[in-house]
Amino acid sequence: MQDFIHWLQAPGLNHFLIISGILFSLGVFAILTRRNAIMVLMGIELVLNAANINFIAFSRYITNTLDGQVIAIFVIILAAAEAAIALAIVLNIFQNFNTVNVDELNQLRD
Amino acid sequence: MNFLGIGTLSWITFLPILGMIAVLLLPKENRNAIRWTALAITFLQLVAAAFIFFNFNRGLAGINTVEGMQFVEKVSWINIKGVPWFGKIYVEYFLGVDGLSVPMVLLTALISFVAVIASWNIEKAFKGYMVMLLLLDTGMMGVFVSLDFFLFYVFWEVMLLPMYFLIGIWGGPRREYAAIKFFLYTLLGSVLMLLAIIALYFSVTIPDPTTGEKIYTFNMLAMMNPANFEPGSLLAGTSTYWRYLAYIALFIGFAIKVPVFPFHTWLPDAHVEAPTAISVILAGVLLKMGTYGLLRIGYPMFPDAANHYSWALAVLAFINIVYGALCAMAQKDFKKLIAYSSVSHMGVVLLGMSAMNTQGMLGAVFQMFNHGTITAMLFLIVGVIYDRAHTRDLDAFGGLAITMPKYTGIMTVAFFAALGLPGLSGFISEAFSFLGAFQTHRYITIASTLGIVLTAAYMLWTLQRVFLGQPNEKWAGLPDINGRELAALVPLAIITLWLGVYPSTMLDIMTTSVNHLVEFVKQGGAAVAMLPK
Amino acid sequence: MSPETIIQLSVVILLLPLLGFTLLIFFNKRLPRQGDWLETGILFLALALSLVVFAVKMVSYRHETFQATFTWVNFGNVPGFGPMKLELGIMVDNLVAIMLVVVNVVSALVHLFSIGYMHGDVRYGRYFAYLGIFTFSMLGIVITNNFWMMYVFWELVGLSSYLLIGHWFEKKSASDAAKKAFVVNRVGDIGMFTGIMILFATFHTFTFSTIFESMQSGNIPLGSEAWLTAAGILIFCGAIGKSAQFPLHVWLPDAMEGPTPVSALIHAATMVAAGVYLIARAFPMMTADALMFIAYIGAITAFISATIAIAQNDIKKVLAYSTVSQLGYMVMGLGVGAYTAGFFHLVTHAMFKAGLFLGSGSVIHAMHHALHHAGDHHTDPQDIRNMGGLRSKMPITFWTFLIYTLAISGIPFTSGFLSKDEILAGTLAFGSLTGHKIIPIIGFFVAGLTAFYMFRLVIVVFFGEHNDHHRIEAVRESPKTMTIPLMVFAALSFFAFYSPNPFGAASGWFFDAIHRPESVVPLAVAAVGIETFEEALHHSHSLAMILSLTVAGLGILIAFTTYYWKKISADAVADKLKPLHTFFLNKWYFDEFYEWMFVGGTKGLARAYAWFDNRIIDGIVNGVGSWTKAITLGTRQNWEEGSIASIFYLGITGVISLYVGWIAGAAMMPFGASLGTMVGYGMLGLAVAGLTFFLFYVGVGGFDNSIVDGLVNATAYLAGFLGLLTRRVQTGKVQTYLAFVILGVMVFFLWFR
Amino acid sequence: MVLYNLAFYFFSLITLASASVVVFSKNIVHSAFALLFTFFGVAGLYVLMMADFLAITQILIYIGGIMVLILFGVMLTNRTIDVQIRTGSIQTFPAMLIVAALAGTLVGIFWSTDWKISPTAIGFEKTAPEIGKMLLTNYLLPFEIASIVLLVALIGAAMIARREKKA
Repeated sequence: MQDFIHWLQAPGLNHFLIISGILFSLGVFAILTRRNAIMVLMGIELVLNAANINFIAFSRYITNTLDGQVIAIFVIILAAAEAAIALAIVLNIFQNFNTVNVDELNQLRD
Repeated sequence: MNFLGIGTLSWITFLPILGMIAVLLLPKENRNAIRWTALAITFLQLVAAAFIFFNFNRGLAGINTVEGMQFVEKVSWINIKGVPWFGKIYVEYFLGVDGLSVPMVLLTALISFVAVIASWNIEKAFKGYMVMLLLLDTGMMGVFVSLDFFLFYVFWEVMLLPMYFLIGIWGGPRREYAAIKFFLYTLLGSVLMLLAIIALYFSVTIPDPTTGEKIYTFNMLAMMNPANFEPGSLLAGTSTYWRYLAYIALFIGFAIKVPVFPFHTWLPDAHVEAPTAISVILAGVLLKMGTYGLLRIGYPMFPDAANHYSWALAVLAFINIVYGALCAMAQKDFKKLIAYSSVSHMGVVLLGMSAMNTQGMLGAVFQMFNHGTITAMLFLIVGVIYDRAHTRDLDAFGGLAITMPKYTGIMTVAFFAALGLPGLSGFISEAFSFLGAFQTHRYITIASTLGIVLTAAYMLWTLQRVFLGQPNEKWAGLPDINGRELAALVPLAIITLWLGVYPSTMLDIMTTSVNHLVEFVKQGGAAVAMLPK
Repeated sequence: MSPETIIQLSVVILLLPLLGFTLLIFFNKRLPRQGDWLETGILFLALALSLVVFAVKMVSYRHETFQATFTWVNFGNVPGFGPMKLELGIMVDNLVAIMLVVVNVVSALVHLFSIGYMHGDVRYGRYFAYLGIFTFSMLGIVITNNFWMMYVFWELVGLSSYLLIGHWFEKKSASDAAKKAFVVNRVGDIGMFTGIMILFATFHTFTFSTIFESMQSGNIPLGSEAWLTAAGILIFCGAIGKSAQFPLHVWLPDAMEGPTPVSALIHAATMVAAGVYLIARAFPMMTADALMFIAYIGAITAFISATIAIAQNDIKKVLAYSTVSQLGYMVMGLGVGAYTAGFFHLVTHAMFKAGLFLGSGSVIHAMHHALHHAGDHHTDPQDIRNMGGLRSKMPITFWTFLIYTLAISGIPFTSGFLSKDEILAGTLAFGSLTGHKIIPIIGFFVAGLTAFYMFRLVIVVFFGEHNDHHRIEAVRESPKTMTIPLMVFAALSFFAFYSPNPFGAASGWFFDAIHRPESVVPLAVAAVGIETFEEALHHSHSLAMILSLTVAGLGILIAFTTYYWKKISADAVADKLKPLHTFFLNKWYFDEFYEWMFVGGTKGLARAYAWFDNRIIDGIVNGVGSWTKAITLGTRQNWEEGSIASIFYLGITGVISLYVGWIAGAAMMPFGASLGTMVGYGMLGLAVAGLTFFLFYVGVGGFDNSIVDGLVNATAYLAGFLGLLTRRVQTGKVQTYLAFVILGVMVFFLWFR
Repeated sequence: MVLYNLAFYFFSLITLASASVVVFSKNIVHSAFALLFTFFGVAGLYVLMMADFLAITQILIYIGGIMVLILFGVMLTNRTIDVQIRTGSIQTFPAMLIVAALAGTLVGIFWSTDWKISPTAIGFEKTAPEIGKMLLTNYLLPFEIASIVLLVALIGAAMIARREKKA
């Protein structure tokens, strides 16, 4: 108990990692459960953020270089691209099927 | 020999690629632009080939010496150092021609040109067709000019794919079957050849051009020099078990293309299903690659094995000649008949090659060229009749000589050239092949002369069934051969006639190289001095 | 005139007809009269030139031989031989000079005749073009100085013969005959080509003189006299084909399907004589055995065809078989060593046989028009039984025809008498020297037969009265273009052109110009020398003359008693010798035999091979394909249930699996195992076998589907059961699979930490 | 130090709380806006890890770009009036189980692993110039590729989203 409080008082690598872990799980949960494609997208964003936190945390505490951050930048870039494309697809699907519920989209042709 | 700093051979090889790109950029509705582009490109290629023909130094032999090669282009292409357990990969972009390849280059250019004319009115996906045709053209030309085994293999495979599509998409009713069959057969051949190549690669080393340390190489000429074989490597020494094995693998690889007897069944299907122009290319050029490869690679790299198996080659040649002729005789389908006649005629090439002497090999190379032109004519002729009557059944016709006199005239030339009538080129090459082979394999050759009679028999029988007799009123309305078809046929006919009367035009190109090759093989590949001019 | 000029003139003579052909084949439609005047004119020009060459050669250069060669192919520096060239060229000796004249005379006159005979034919112009190329090739054969060009032109005359026989190709019989002629000739030609190969393999040249010189210096083909003889006989095979010698004589009678002038030119006078010319050319390299072979072939041919000729009723068929028999004579003459006589007979026979054919052509022409005029289209205008009494109708034809007949029967004062007599004398000499008496016997017997059937022809066609008059009342004498050639040939059938002495040619210019060449083969295998032969010839000469006159007279007598005075009924005789007669009438059943033996055999073989190719070889190829598929897909997807292939496949695989099972079970069984163990291992083996067979049955792919995939699914079900207690596992939902992924990752985490 | 702790817990709280809103809220618009706060919190955490440049980037791109995108998506695909705006969820219970397990695993592992924290881990002075250098030296190729990817994404998105006439 004592050392747990002690641990709480000194936020370090583990803390960040655990945050990211929880964030990750939340994202996954969104992806798993929501029917709305856009929600799924948001979940993915969460997951990516969690990953980024890990990158930066490790580069900060372990390697002590900036590589992790650079990677994170790339992740962000890709996230942006991915979001754009995904949303475009969602819109397109919506136009064709008039729904965005992933569980109703079991066919790629119209 | 350079134009825009690019060598003639690169031009002649990659012109079709340029044409292909041009065609790709054209709108597919504009058929005229497409066909004229293709025609212009192939014509330029023909001009380049003529340029090579006229500037070719007949005194140089080539075969195994780079000094003897002409129009050489040699630059380092792939050069990767320190590959694990592989050392250094060093591949050269190495082009060059000698007396063996120049006739084939001419033939390829000529046949491609004719093929474009012949495919003037393809309905289905015209643009794609022309693209494939031009790509195929590059592949074929590359095979004949490349002197680096890696490059050779690349071109060999490049040629395979468009052919597959050309048969499989633009072919006849059973096109898928034929295409797959052709593809699998050829692939099997390629695999065996690849094995041989790898075996050679790991046996031959040359000093690195830059550093001088020993490196593996794909250079064909280096592979021909026994001194370059690493002692103790797989293919070192002479007449070893592994050398024979490698030669056989190589031989089968090429034999499938020729095609030699047990591996020939892809040919009738492919020829019958393929559209006319493609049959022309198949018979005119592709079949030659097998024999060319054997002469360019099999013989000089494995002279011991080549000598050891020459009798077997002669026997196979005999089978090809007689068996092919008999099969042709039994056919009801015009195109199938021509296809089997190709089997028979390529047998003559093999016979000449098995002779291991000047007349025979000269006859073989010359027969390769002549068979190219003559069979091209035959297939064009079948195409003409098929376009009009939409059937190839030999018994469905009769009396066409009256309805289509011009057509009959040119067809007669082709048929008699095919059955080896003196005064037409086919005879000379056949006669030389036999003359040569007789000195080496006496009785097999005498037996093979039977083929001459059989060929005459089935050719004349066909001629009689289709063209002579009472005109079949069903085809009374057939229009005679038109200008475009004549444009495709007449040049070939003239060449056939000219070479029949004065063959030296072509033979002078080959003799030096062939003599050198014969000497080289006879000496078992021991370093042979260039023969005096 | 200088030798150069002679050579140049000969080249011009050679090329003129080719020029005519080239012009006519392309422009015959555009030229007036389809250009017959052009071709004919060219031929007469060539004739004039060849006469000049002949005269000059005979007068000034009787004993020289002129050659002119050029390098045709340069083989370069051939390994193990050194520089090698193929020299081709032409030569002019007496043989050539004479042949040039003969060929051009016959050809020119036939051209002239054709203008009348072929008048209004569908392919009139093309016909003359073909005549042109034939003349060119024939002259080529004559004028060449090497075997190569000989073979080339040899085939080319074959081609022109093919084209001309098939001139009326609408008729099936015509195109058949053309094809037959070409193919049968090819059979002979490959023999000839093989001979040439043998010579080339040793001498590396084709030129006659070079080969013969090298032979004389003791260098024989492939170093063995057997090969030398073989070379001789094989070269002679070419002659067997072209000169329609037994056993390849079958094509010549069918060749009569061509227009009659063509028969006269090609199949009587010139082309068929080319074989004889070839023997004459190759004579020096013939060994005794080869010559014996040649002599016997000639004799057999002469006999067989003479017997056939007796029974024929088609006027052209009779002449055709008489031609074959006369060619047999020439070949026999050369074979026995009567070189000059044989060649002499070639020349004289060319003249009167061409005349005979043209005469028959004139008759057929007249008959055809008469029948046409009478509106009769059923009667065959060539059947002699429909003729008779034409003597008064067409006198010129009759008289000329009679002269030819006398000549061919060997009656004195005709050219035929001179040549035939010499040949028979030669055979007698040969018989006395070698003891082969059968040859002279055949010779004289055939001479009698010849006289008989030729006079039978004359009597039946021209004498007597015709059974119904109106049929032939319209028969008229043929036009001048046709009768003039007849008269010229008739004139040329008199002895005066060849020798001042009507009873011996030896004193004539011909025998002075043509001498039997010295043999170049080793003495051991050479035929009897010239001197010995001349000696024997001298002895047998008078005997030969008497005998030949007797048999000829006998033949003529029988002919008259049978067909003119009708003392003997031909039909009665025919009935009495029924089998023999039908045998002759059906040409000894050669055609039937060949049709059955070779044509049928080849076609059958072809079908068999095609079947083999289609079913066996291709079957193996496709079989490999479908078996590969079977092993991957299993039988069910590959073949329909219970198809032969599938049963076969299952059988094989069953055996294999049993074997595998045996290996697994029995082979692994330890020695001396207890019964229980054995049973256990047996069970194991059976299980393995069953598994293997199941594997084969469903195929690897099937195995993949049913077993491997099954396992995967099982895990999935398991995971689904563990992870989420729902049955919705195989829903195609991304989330579900993502869930599995996550589970998997977790498992890994926990595993590897 | 205390300040640091406070900042850390503050941002973590924001992040996780808003993230849970994102995940559990039935109303998609709410989730969208909550996501905004999540990103903000994460940015804060970046700052705490001395990744100032990244924090800025995060705010700029995510909050400035992606959020807008997502909001557009929401607005375009849900007629805000109708009930569709409440988005249903599926398999909640099993997912719950899985995610719980996942979270447990992750946290457990993060917790129990003893990380080789480098003693000299004092963090960085100013990161932007360094990152710039690295982007244009070691990471040049990925950088270029990324730019191309972005371009492609731009064009592709435009292409796909284009509402073509139903033929």
